[in-house]
Amino acid sequence: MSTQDEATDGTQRDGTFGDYGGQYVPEVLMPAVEELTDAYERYVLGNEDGFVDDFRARIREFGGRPTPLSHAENLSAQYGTDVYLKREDLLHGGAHKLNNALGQVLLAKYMGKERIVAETGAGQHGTATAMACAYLDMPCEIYMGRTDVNRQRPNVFRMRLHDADVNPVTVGSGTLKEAINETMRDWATNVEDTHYVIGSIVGPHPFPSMVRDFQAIISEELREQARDQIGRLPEAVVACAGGGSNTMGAFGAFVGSASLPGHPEGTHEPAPEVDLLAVEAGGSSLGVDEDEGYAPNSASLSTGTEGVLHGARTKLLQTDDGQIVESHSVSAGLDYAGVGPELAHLVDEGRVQPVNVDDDAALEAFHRLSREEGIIPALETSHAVAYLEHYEGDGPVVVNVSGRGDKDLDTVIEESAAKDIDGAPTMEVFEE
Amino acid sequence: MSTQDEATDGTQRDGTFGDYGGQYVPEVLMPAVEELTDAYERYVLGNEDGFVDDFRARIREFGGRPTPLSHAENLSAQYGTDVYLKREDLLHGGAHKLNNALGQVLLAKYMGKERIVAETGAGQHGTATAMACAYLDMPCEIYMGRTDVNRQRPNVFRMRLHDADVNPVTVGSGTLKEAINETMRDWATNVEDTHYVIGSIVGPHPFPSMVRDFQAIISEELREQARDQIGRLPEAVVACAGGGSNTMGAFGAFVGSASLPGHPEGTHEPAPEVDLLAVEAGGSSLGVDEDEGYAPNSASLSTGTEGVLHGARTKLLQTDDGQIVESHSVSAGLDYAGVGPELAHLVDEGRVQPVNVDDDAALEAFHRLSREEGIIPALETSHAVAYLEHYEGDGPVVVNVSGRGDKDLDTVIEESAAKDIDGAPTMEVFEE
Amino acid sequence: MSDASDATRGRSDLAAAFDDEPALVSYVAAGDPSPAATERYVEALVEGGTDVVELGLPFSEPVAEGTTIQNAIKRALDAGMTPDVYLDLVDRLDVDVPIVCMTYYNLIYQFGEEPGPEEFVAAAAEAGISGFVVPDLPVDESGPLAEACREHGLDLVFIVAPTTTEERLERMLDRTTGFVYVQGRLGTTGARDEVSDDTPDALARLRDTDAPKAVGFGISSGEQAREVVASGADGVIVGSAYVDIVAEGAEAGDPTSEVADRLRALADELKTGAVAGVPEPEHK
Amino acid sequence: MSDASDATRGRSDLAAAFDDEPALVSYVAAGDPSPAATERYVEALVEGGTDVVELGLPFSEPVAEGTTIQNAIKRALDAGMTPDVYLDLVDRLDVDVPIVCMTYYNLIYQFGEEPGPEEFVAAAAEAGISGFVVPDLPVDESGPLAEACREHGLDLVFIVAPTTTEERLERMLDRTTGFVYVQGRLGTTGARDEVSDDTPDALARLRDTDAPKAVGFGISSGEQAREVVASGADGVIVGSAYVDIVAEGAEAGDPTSEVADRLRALADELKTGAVAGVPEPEHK
Ligand SMILES: Cc1ncc(COP(=O)(O)O)c(C=O)c1O
Ligand SMILES: Cc1ncc(COP(=O)(O)O)c(C=O)c1O
Repeated sequence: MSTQDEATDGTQRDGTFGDYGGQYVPEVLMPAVEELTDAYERYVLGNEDGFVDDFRARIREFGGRPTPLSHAENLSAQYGTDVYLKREDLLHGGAHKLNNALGQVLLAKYMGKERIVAETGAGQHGTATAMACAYLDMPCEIYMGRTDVNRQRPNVFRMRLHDADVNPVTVGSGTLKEAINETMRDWATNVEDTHYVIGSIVGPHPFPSMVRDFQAIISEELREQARDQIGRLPEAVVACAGGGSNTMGAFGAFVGSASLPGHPEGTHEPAPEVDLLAVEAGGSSLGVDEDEGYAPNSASLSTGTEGVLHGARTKLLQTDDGQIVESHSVSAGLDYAGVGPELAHLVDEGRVQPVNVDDDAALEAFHRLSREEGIIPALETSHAVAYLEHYEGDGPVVVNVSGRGDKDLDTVIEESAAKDIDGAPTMEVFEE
Repeated sequence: MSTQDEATDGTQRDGTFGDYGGQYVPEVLMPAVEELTDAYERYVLGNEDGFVDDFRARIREFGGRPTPLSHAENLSAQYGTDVYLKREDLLHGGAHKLNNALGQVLLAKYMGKERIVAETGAGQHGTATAMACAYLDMPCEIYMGRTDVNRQRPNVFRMRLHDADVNPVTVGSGTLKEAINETMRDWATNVEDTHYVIGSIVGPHPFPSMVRDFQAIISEELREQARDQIGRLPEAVVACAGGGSNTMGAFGAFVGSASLPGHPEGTHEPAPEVDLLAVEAGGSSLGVDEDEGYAPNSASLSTGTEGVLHGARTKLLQTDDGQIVESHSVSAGLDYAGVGPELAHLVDEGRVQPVNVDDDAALEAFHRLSREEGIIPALETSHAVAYLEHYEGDGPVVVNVSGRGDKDLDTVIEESAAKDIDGAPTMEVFEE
Repeated sequence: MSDASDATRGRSDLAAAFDDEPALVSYVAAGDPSPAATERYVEALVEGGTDVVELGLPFSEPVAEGTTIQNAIKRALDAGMTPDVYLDLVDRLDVDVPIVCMTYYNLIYQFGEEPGPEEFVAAAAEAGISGFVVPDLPVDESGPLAEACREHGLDLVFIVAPTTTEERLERMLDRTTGFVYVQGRLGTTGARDEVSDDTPDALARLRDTDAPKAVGFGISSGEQAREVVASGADGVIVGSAYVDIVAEGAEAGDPTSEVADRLRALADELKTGAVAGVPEPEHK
Repeated sequence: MSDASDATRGRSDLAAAFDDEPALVSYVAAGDPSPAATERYVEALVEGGTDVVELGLPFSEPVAEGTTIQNAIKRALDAGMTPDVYLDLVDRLDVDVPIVCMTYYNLIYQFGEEPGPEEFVAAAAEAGISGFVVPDLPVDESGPLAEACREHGLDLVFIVAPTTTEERLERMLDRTTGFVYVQGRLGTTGARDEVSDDTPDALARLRDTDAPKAVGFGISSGEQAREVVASGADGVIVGSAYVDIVAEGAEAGDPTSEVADRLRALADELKTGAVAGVPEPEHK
């Protein structure tokens, strides 16, 4: 099913996942993509020069891995089923993003690159990349839509504090899609000494596979922890899906596609009995408004159609003509019109079940987890938490807490008041 | 040297540390203090009902312990000495505060208490307490000065999201000192079913010992990690000191006073060869302005005099008459006129060396760590980091990174611009 | 005024103040809103029937006080009250009832050249203080102060709280001199409309105690004073109710004499109430 | 216009456009600022000496374009440009030079009932398109489109970048038909003042290639066109320099005819420059 002329062995190493994936990038970038593919195969898959050992040591000592698997006692009691939380909110930077950013910046160092560029939407990936660059002493330039710069000030501050340059992108709606385009342009201009640290399991091969492998340390740990703490594999794993990096991070070891040398024995065998649920942003409603070129959601897995965007063939929110539409979600990190090609494939295969919850349900879940478990989730994560309301299995069920919600406080307070969200506390303490 | 009539065995269990400590609280609270002392001895020191096992499991699975010991490669190269960072910034909530808050709220549950009160200054302890209460399903009320409520909005939001009541205290300058007074009043009123979770190693016995024991899990881990990662004990451990809980957390296992059952063998023997440096807030200058009742610093260990405040005899910033003065520091969490009695004692004994750095040096260190190591420290922590500029030992030196600086972004940006701080990045990206 | 030799001879003048009738113990914060005003207020309270004056020496961290007295303390500190000014004021006071110093331990501890209670107790005795109430000094920590008081013939009054255990009560009764301060309710000082339900129980368990028992925390009216005495108290302690009057006067800018009149009137009401509370059979 | 049988007979009309003289390949974005204007602009460009029209079909994510063309694409999309409107426009165009469709792969892939390039290539051939340039479709992913082009007798032009390796170059030269698009510098499209230093090298390594070589990315003046041809190019590709003129005209609200005049003038300058660049010995 490969779309590549040069497909090697029919396995995923050719950069395709069934009909999806590939390398749809300008020729000027292709040599870099090939060089990266080679580096990925040697350093990441092959642990050449002990790269993976180095990565594992650094993500542990700098990043704070392993992150715990917490039993959510109050939610478990309420739902009558054991709920566990995989705590990527405790990773350095406050989200799973560092797994990938640290892996890629370190790889760039091994490759002899001298400069990093990255795109960011909500600022989480940009922050993680800036952190990794400060730590590994690499110059770093982040592209971020002007709209996002203005509404995600704290993350912009953090990137600047880590000495990254932040370039506001003013074209279009000034959000993530435009930031990716602009980063690709920078890469095309400075491709010889620059590595583009893409922020999710999207983009041309080897990015979707490589980002998955770095992120799959989540599910690798999760399997070990489930064995030690629960004594069995979970019945289901639930993760939100924007681009899908935390998603494949949480699913990778169960699917069996992820591969990072040095994983504990038995943590990567395919486990088809574990249900994998990808929760997308339902926004305010599903569907695409063709005339406006707008989707009031980001549910590309559930409702998107096959197409080519940002280097890969995957499921997209697009018009009939193939123009990419503006997506929408209350959560900036899910607000993207595409999704990782591997997830698109796993959905087609029936291995991953795509579901979605709308903005209001996500806001309610944000408050529920904060109130009941003492954990303030990212708005992205809140979508996964919200799905518990619909989960009908026997458990145990694990929710991947992809990040913490400190970055979302202003949005949540504003939106909760505007929409009169159930369970939102009043902030009357400020009234004087 | 005990000031207590009922001193039992001359050891620290009587609640004194040399001349310091004791139980200077209204009679109405004394029975609660005695009940707590009893509970401390049984549950914490004695692991009755497996309390400590429960605590250790929860701080690991909910809190994310152990926190890593990170090698600061860039700072090490700059200073020509190995610098390591103990990463309490990665603990759930973003600071070391949860070690204590979770321990105490759990203890309150074991004691059958039904309600928690706590004071907070910068909001870190309040947030940690609110988190622990949400997690353990305990009603929670936090007292916070009106001034602090207004300037620490994100932490107030977080407490409210965890369903804690936040009570602004309007008397006096509306900061930490007043909040403590008010919390003691609430406790005096509701003492029968309420536990007061004090936020540092201050207050009447058993608080200073108990908070130290919960926090000393930091140095317990640190010793193990030093053994595994460095192969030796560090030459010095550096921690900032406000009330002193992260300080005694980082020093406790080296001093040998801390005691929490179940620690790994060899992690609690006194290690007199390890230098222990407590870094106080030098503010804008040292000394006390008698006429204004104001100290432009919070350096009670370095410059304070013996006195009685908030339940204990300790070193204080006070006028000749004994009125407590308003302290000052750019860091809200260090901005307190007292300090833990055990630290006061250890300083008198020469075991702990008190040093201080001023506001500007702390701000510079904030930027240095963010830029060089990809870690944004709390402003409190920045004081400890700043001390590295003066450290003259051979290393390895460990800095306790007591918390992350997300809460401080606005203050740092404002103050750095106002004071033209060295190494502060411009935020020109917002200029349009 | 008090004289050290009285106390060493046997019962102190403080204890003696409870001998004839139920005693009225009246608190104001020294220096609120000025030392001169305090002098007039104390005189007025005594004219109104006060048997013991409890004169607060303001401390910056009054953890045992409710809002009313916190604010009084702030006014007094802002107006320049210090331990030295306080002692001068006491020295100047021209009343024939004992004066108790109510303050927090740190001020006692810091006074003079050397840390410790010694110097302040000496100076207080010299100025005419009869005893101390120190709300943040439980009996457990009271050794040095008790010692100094003994030396200078001053009383040290402990507060018995609703939460005080039997074991603690015994220790406190061993140590307390002058009278027993019975805290009538949980919490902090502050005027209330009702007597706490806990008060009769609190007094009941002190039935066998020789020392006079005065109930405080929340009493603000003659009717409450009557009730409390009827429950077995030997006296009532009133503070916030006076301080409310002082605060209103200060706020409205009323002349000191007018405020003094109001204080005298309230003291009179309280004293009358207290006397009316004495159970018939024993009161001949 | 183009006719499928030309191509299948041997050299395509696109390749033939380079036969006589150095060719001028001129790009504009279709529908910028309106389809009617584009018609006039294309005519003017041809009048000015254009040998191949590269007509952009606007895609919402133009990753290979610099700011100038991004903005043109936005203007065109806002004005309602779609693949159907594009094909109508091409059909209406009355020029006697070949027209190349420059667009991104997703538009080609989505067109029609079934996913895949087949239907769009058929429709494009029908409307008179001679070939394609698809900047986000490297040779590695070009199988299906190349197949469809072969079937319909259309050319598929690949872009050789400064970074292209020898191994990749060989594969691309195997596949490319019509002409070779030589990307003159790193980065994206956009007018520059200087010819890149890389251009002579880029051309040098194509010396043995039969297909005509046209250099693009950054050419904006007759002098640059001359230099490039002097370095061995068979043609120059110009886009952003025209689009700047279109943008200025749109902004100023100038009549279409005036803008067309300026485009014609620039095309003329470029063509003259290109012709002047032909090295003396070979140019008789
Ligand atoms: C906390 C968090 N979760 C999830 C996401 C979505 O990204 P992905 O789907 O790649 O995990 C983001 C993106 O910013 C994020 O910050
Ligand atoms: C991060 C951090 N470090 C240090 C402190 C100071 O407290 P302590 O001296 O008790 O550790 C605080 C108090 O808020 C804090 O938030």
